[in-house]
Amino acid sequence: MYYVVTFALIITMALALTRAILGPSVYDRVLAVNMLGTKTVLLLSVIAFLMGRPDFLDLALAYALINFIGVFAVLEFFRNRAAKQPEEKP
Amino acid sequence: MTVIFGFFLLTLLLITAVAIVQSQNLFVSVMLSGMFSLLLAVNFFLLDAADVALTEAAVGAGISTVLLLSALAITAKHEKAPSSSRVGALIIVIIATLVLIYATLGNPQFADPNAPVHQHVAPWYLDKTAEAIDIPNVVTAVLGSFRGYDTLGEVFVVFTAGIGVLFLLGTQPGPFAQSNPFKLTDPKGLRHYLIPRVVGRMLIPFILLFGLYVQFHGEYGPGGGFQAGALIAAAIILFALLEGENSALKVIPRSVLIGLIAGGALLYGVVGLFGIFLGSNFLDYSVLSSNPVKGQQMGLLIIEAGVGITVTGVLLSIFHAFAARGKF
Amino acid sequence: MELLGLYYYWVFAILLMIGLYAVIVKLNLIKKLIGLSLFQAAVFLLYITMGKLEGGTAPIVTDANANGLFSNPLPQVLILTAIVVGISTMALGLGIVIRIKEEYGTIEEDEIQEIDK
Amino acid sequence: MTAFHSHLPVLQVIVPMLTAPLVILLNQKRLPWIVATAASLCAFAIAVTLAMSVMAGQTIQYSLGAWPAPWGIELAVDAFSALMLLVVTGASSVALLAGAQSLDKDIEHHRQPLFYAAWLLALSGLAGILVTADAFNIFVFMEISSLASYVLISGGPDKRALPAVFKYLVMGTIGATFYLIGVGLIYMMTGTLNLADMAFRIEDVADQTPILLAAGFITIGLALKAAIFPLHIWLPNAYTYAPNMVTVFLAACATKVAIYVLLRFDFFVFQPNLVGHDFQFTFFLLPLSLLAILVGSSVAIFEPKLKRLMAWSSVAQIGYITLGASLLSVSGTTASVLHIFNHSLAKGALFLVMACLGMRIAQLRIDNIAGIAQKMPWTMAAFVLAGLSLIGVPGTAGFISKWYLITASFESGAMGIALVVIILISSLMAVVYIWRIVESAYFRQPEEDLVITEAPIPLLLMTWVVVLMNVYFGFAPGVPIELATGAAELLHGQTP
Amino acid sequence: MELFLDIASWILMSLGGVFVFIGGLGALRMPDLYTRMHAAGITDSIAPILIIPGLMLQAGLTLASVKLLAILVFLLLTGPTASNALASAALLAGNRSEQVKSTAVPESEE
Repeated sequence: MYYVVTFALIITMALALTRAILGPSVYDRVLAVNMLGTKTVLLLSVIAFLMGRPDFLDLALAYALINFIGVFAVLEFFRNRAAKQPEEKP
Repeated sequence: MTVIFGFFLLTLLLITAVAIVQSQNLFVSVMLSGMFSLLLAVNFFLLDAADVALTEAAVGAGISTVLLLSALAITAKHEKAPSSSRVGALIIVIIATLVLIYATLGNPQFADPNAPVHQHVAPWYLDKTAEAIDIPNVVTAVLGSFRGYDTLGEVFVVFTAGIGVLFLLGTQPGPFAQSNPFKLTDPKGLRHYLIPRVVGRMLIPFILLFGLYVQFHGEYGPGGGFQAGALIAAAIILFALLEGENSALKVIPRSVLIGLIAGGALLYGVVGLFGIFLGSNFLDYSVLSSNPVKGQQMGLLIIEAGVGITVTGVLLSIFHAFAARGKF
Repeated sequence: MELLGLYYYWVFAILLMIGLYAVIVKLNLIKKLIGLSLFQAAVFLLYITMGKLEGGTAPIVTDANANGLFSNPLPQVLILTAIVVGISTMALGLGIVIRIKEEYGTIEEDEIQEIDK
Repeated sequence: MTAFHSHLPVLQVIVPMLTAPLVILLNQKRLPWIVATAASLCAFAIAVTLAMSVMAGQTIQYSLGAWPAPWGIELAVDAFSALMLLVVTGASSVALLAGAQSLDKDIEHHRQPLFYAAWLLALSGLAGILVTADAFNIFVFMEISSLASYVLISGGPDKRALPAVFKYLVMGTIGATFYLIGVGLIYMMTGTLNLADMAFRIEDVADQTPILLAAGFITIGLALKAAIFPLHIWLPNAYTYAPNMVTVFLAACATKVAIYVLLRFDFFVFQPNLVGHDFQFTFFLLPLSLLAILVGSSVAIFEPKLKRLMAWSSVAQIGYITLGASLLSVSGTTASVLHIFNHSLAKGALFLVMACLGMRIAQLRIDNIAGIAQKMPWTMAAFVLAGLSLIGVPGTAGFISKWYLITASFESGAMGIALVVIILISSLMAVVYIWRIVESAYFRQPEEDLVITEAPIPLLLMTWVVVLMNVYFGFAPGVPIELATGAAELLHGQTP
Repeated sequence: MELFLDIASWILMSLGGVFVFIGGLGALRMPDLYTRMHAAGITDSIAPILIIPGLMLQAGLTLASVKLLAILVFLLLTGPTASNALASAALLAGNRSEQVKSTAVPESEE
């Protein structure tokens, strides 16, 4: 019943991972992280049903929050870094 | 059938790990390590470890990414080119891995019921929890009551890390802070931050509410002090990111944070001492009220609250120490 | 089924060595800390794989599955503690790295040794 | 009173541990130091009462939360842990009593509450390891004591303390995680975490690979924490750049507690069950101990910085302790446990002298303490006596453990003679590096403009208390010997 | 009735799976950041709208459905916000897409 969705989600996570590794610019990587985050939320919800424990959806909800905060931490870091010395090359 | 998904996710895990180590750009490896702990959390969930998955997600993917990023903002963003002597170490590591893999062949069958690990101690916990503490979540029961001394030690590990970072970095801005012209709340940032601030301001109360739900839901489902502390700290860190670190400090000033750190740890210790004053051993909650089962539940609730308070206080003071140091 | 069980232990071994490799070979202090967290993540995987029981669900006893099979709760308790130990060590390590950057101006181990000579 | 008496093992740990949150809330002038010293002295008093009741033959068991042993966590105090508790709480109390001014110099006022809280946590972490009988609990308290020691060491005035403490953090965490893997593998095969229960249940799975792997992981992990020879790289820098009082405290007991855990695991859990393990234990540990002794002493001879010299001599002395343990005889283990006690006395006194010198001289090097004896006579006299105890001159505590070590080596058969020769050579090396300092202090002319007064009174007083204890335990070593032999018999399974 | 529910949720979820896959593939193959964000946008919006109601049909009227609804609302709220913030951050940092290269804005090499 849930196998199709789970497979699709895992393959998309693999694609997002390749985008994260290949991604030329940093923003591609931020995009990949955001994608992987939301896919994990969906995957966790589907697996909760797959394993017959629907009361474990707290995990998926908690993860949706964390992902939102994580993306903002990344963007805040990058805005600060780019604003300071865009040409800074250590 | 979940076996196949486990297989896939583990391979993704390995690829992420190799990518983390290989990437020159520290910023990339920090983001990949966020993804790594996220994949690890899904793997734990597949292995029936719901509490651990929630903790790994809340702490591993949430807090450690934010801390690493705020440290990166102050230090370097790129790693220096590697030195020469890497092939030798690589060979040694590969040999060691093969030896370890050969050694794991002797391990007991994966998940077979008659492995020794399921025989001796685990069944006792499962039925003793129903009888003595009578709460659904056996993991919280073992964490809080049967092995409560471990968790007391755990709270003091977090406490040490908190005072360690405060001792190292103090609370005043470091030498780099002056050199950074952009304070967090500069108006220029507002233009493209309007939508996130509005959405953030709308969501933060719900995140805090969810954090409290996870805190007090620890007995009935996955949750507890550590996860709740991490979630609440993450919510306030989001507030700091959007509204600026000084306004987050106005919400919870540093003196309150020190009070939170000391208060949570002391709360846990005092509940343990009550076990002694009321005539039984240290950390024995059944003497806390006339009916032992009620006493255990009351004890669990209080120590989980103590753990949550300390973890929130510590994580927030670490974030403020890092942010003040370099104007992240 | 048997192969996947071993695969869990092999992933533990490989992750352990990747983490150790990163800690030993990499010169950047933050990369060492990330390697250290990988190294500890492998140990978490070992403990949780031990706790899994064939056909068992998460050890949360609701009335629906009161007499069902449950996976072992003890390794999960130990790993809850170990995760928080890992994050505490990383937070302290990052504090030290920030202080090193302020005192030495760099976080590459060889440059630090250069300055110290 | 007796009801209170039965709670002593857990009070030993939670008294300093629960005082730490209180200390960070006070920031009046001297209050954090007063509260910390009071907690440390109270822990020392509990350790003394525990040692007395152990010597009176009581076996002390305490189950946490009133849950029975293999399921709940159990605390057990025997001869070995009682002696180690005396060493740990004693070293902490001495260092705190002596160190008020020295710490004021190194740590700014507003950071002192945090520093003393970290100190109390290091003390309670070490006491927690010594008191518990649960394998995972040892890991948790090892982490508390390690994190607290990283904080203490990072308080050092010199900027080089930071890379030193970072290396210590990385190696210490790897060591603790190796230990965690070992405990996990043993739990996988035996299903229990309680040490006594584990020793009992390991018999029927003893020959399987995970147990052998676990033995390897635990030994390497604890060797890393105990700075046994090839894995000691973090120790010299960490002790040199730490504040003087922290070095007094950590040098006396931090690595010894890791050796305590190694011996307890090896003699209780592995040796009786794993066939051939005792041979492997000696095969690896004996040569490493000899290497530690020779390399440590020889590097100490050529080291200009005083504190680094003392740190390298600590590496050599740890070699003595592991040498005694690797002889696998009751007398060998007695010598090893005795040397833990005596070395912490001698090394504590020497580092206290370093603290006295550190109060008056910025850079502690051989050439810039030239002729210091005329200006600081009492300090240098204490140094000479403590140096004699380190070398093992008769009439000092060091001699007692060297004597037991030599008799144990003789008993250990043919190669015993070679061991005795190496012990004597290394004692001569110790004479050389102590003499270098004495010669520079007494027989060289100080620069004229140097105006140095004697060290502050409380610091000097405590240094002399420890030096006199060295001499006292040289002449009347009754208590340590009784506890050491009790510990050795326990470790070798002959219940007294 | 039970069978109908199962089939309906299967269809919904499989459709969701297909869209997720399409979005993931798009994110990989698209030439430039902004086009990739379009593709990733699909996985952020249409997939939850299809998959989560599919799960809700399975869960029926229980607490789980309320949680699923909360997840759906949260995803639909935060997904677009994050993409907006990402796009404006990229734009602010001068990350012009290739097609707009004709305007003489120096491409930051990051």
